[in-house]
Amino acid sequence: MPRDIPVPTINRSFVQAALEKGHRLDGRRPLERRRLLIQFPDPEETSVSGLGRVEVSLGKTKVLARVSAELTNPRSDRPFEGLLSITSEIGPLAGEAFHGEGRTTEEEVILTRLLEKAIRRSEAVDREALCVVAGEKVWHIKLHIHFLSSDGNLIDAGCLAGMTALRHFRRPEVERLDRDDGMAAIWKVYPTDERAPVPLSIHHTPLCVTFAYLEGNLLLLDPTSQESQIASGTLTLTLNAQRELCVLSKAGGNPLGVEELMKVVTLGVDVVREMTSEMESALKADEAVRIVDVR
Amino acid sequence: MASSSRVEILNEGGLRVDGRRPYELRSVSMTFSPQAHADGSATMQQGLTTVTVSVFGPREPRSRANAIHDRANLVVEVGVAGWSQPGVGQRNRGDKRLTEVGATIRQTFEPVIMSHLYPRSEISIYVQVLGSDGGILPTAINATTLALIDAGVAMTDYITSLSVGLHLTQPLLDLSSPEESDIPYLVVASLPGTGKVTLATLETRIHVDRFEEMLAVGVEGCKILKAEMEGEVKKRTGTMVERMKLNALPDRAGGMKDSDRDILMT
Amino acid sequence: MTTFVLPGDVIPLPADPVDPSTSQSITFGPGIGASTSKTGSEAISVATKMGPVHNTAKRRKTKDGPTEVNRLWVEVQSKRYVPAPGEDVIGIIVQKHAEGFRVDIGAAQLAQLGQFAFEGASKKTKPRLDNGTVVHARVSLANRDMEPEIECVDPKDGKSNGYGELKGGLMVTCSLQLCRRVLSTRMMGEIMTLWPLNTQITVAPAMNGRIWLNCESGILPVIGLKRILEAIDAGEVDWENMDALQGWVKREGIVLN
Amino acid sequence: MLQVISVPPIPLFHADDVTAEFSKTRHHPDVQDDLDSDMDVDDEYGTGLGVGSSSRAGKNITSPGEVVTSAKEFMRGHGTYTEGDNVLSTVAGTIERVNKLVSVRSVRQRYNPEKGDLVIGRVIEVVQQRWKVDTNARQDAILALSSVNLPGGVQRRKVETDALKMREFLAEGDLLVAEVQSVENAPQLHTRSLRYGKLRNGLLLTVPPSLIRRLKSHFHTLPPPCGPLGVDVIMGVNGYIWVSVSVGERNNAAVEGFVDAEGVYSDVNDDISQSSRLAISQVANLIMLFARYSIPLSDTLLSDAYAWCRDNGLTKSGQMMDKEMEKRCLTEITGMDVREEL
Repeated sequence: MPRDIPVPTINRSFVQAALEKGHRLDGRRPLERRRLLIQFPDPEETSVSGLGRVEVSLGKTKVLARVSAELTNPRSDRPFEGLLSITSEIGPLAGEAFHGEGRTTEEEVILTRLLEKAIRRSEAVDREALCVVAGEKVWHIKLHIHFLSSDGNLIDAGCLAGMTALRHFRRPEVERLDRDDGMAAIWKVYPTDERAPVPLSIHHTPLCVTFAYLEGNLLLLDPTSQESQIASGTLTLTLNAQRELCVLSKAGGNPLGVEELMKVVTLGVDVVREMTSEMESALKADEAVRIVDVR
Repeated sequence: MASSSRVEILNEGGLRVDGRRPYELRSVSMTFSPQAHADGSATMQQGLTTVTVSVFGPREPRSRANAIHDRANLVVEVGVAGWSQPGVGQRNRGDKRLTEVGATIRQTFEPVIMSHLYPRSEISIYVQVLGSDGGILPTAINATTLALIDAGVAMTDYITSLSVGLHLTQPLLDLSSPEESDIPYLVVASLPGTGKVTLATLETRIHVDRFEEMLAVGVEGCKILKAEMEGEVKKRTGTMVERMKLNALPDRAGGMKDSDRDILMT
Repeated sequence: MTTFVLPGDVIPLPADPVDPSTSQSITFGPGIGASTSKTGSEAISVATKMGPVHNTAKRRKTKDGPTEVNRLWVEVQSKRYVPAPGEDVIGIIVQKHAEGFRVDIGAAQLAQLGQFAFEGASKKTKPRLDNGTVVHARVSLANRDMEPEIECVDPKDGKSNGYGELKGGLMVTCSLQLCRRVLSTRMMGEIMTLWPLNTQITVAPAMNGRIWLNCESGILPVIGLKRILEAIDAGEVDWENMDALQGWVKREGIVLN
Repeated sequence: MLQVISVPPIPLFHADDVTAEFSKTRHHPDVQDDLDSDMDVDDEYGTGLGVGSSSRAGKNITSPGEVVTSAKEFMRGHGTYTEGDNVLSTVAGTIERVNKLVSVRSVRQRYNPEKGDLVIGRVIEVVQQRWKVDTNARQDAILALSSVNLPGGVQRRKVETDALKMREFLAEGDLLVAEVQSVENAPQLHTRSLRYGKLRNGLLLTVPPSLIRRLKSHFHTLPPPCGPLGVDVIMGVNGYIWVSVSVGERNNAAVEGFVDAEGVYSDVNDDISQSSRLAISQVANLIMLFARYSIPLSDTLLSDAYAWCRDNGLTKSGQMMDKEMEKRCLTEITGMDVREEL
């Protein structure tokens, strides 16, 4: 389509009118989240290789996250720390707005920056624990987030998928064997059937909660793509179970009073508590079924 | 993080690294219309952080594609001068962080600028960071407000912005860069008229219970800063109006009837 | 029994009529093409789309003896609308320009809606429609090489007869197949029985995968109907079997009004 | 109680000191009574104006977001918006009350075309049957082929080929003076008068539009002592000013209707003598000087200023004015203690 099609004005006023009566087009209440589905690869076939892969869907929004690890040398200015890099793939698959060609759209930049702040800058993964030998060898953990289909609110699904994958992932054991002939030491990476792989050390689990608001300060949790088109602004909170606010991003949209903003934050705390428990139960369920320990 | 970081954020006397008290703002200086051929421009200096903003518009959009039929299209571009950050050579073009700051500024000003008055036209805002000692985003927002006022773009209110840090339990206002890199902080921008928050961004961890107090302090600080800015704007507008009254040419008040004009033309 | 074909399958032609005196005519609708690749010489009818083959065989008396009229087509499940003249469409106005509007009808190209294609339109009385307005129109011109053109006036009598701007209500997007089923079968009748008799919901289906719903009395019936139609479209529920439908409505907790 | 202090601003930017308050300035005689008349006019109805937040520096100056008056009795004009039952200002400028209408006139604003304005514009693009003209406004103006005088007199009938030869009349980059005919969605111009049309033999200046008043005539001429043929100045309301060698009587002769057919749209400058060029550039510099100090322009101001330069022997040598000389000239001409550019 040459130019993006405007949202029909009658739909805009219909959604607004419905919201004033507390109803949304998909039957949800304004502050009700869509159904969350967390799926790990089939434990039988992929027992160990399936670690660190998860598919999260929030209504029609579907995200796949995958973690991989690699031994590299540390950064010169930070010899004691391992590396964590996040790459997010948002292609046209995820929605027409993210058309592949041409430079990344502004929306994409905001999304990747938010994921970066929520997962990496919040020090969720303990990077010092990734260090094998200071200054020589450290683990480089790579988190890939692929957005498979988008019906709004990619941030929450993306962040949840990323954190679940990191919690689910296990890296192999490694040991340094000094060669007697003075050549460089070789790094023995034990295959997973010899030594059980080790989970990453995760300080806390920050999860994102996104609200959209429309004229008249109507607040919506987990907006669909049509609702975000109609909304005048969105607000994203990243919180962890310890009630700590890791990232807050409210730019533009309806100005909110301090108390209104606090109401949204406390609301966010409950939503994150719910999502965390759903994540934990999914992880436990998978752990029970997946044989990882070799003995 | 160990609280006894190498530099004492707050010493026993309650003074900060640069000698200010917790709620004391850095010294502010503003200049209007530094760029002659921009429709409106302003330079805002808070402490050593200096940002200059030029506003072009509302004008004919560069490409017909982004002309919107019922309101003005806001374009914000942010550039950082190479010397502003010590040791970091800047390439402004594809830098993600600058795109994000640009998007944040655009979203912050979109609800305040009365863009429905300028349909099918474009307002371009060019932000250039000349010196950075912490609080780039807040200073950029304050400078943009002044530049828009200087350009005569209709706005419902000022937007003033400040950074608010937290040292243990003591909120600190208007952080300089050593403070910014050591303690968690929040950037808040508000409409002083209603005291409502239009922007709140946070990148470092803060406990929810401390958050409300920091927000309140930030909004309060924004009001003080607005009074400062308003004083300067009015002083300048006053001098310009004085000049406008020169050589006996009456203002073109809206209601002037045609007959008045003939009498004047001696 | 309708056969199911995949692109490339040979289309089973209807058997010759039993009574030799009746002539037979077969017309092919969308989804069927002629190809010589299989036989190498004379062309045979081959399916170009996937889906069930339908045939409306009718006997008709004509002056030179009875004839059997067969219309064959492949029922296509798709969302991208290919405009055909005379079909009703619901469009969204994307851009206003001097002589009229450019309207999105879900087709490959934007349709042209002239400013005179309205009832009682003249040089002076220009229709005042903004971007984003939803219009109910009729395809006046559509062929492969030109941008489709639509009009909001019934060519027979120059009146609008329901064409023009659609005010209020909700525009729902769904597959072309559902729209055809809403138009042709008694599906709507069945579904409407879920509501008490006096509720009055206007349903304006169009051929380009968009349906306009409106209900003066409230919001909930429209939301309810929208969700039911979307579920039927996604195949989650079968409208023919009424108890299954009612069960699904209860499970999903759809409030009807 | 929460107590926020702000450190008094130390202007790091200004070279010379700025903070001296406006001393009681000596006013030019005819300016004085005008100012006084303004004074009492304001005091008389200085009532009812809600003083929003901080005190007003100078007369009723306001800035965005400040309550101007209550919306109950007053009607809302330009530069204001209503919220609840208050009228608030959207721009920095002066409050103007004309019986029931309250509006705020901003000191600096982009040119807002109004019907009947005389404007100078530059052709941007030639589209079918129309020229798109930049007039320093929010949107490019449209000059229709039908609203232009074609060479060969006014009565000439429009011919089909005219549409093809449009670039012969006005091409991209050409400058023209025209009048605003209407302003629905995009401003429409017309040049159906002999004074309007393509400009040549001169120099274009851009000044903030608020410095130029809407007067009966915008065509001013500085007579011969200012350059051998005198200098013409056309002050477009949109802030574009055209300074050219004066065409003198020949232009008025055109008024009787006979016009040399080709001349109107020729692109060729006549040959202009050195002294004329000197006079034109000096007038241009004076205009820019006033613009830099935000002093409204008028023909009397220009002729006084040029006369002042001639008295001080500047016009012959053509040497530029230094800062000091500029200040002295401004103070003497305008009688204002002009301190710094604005």
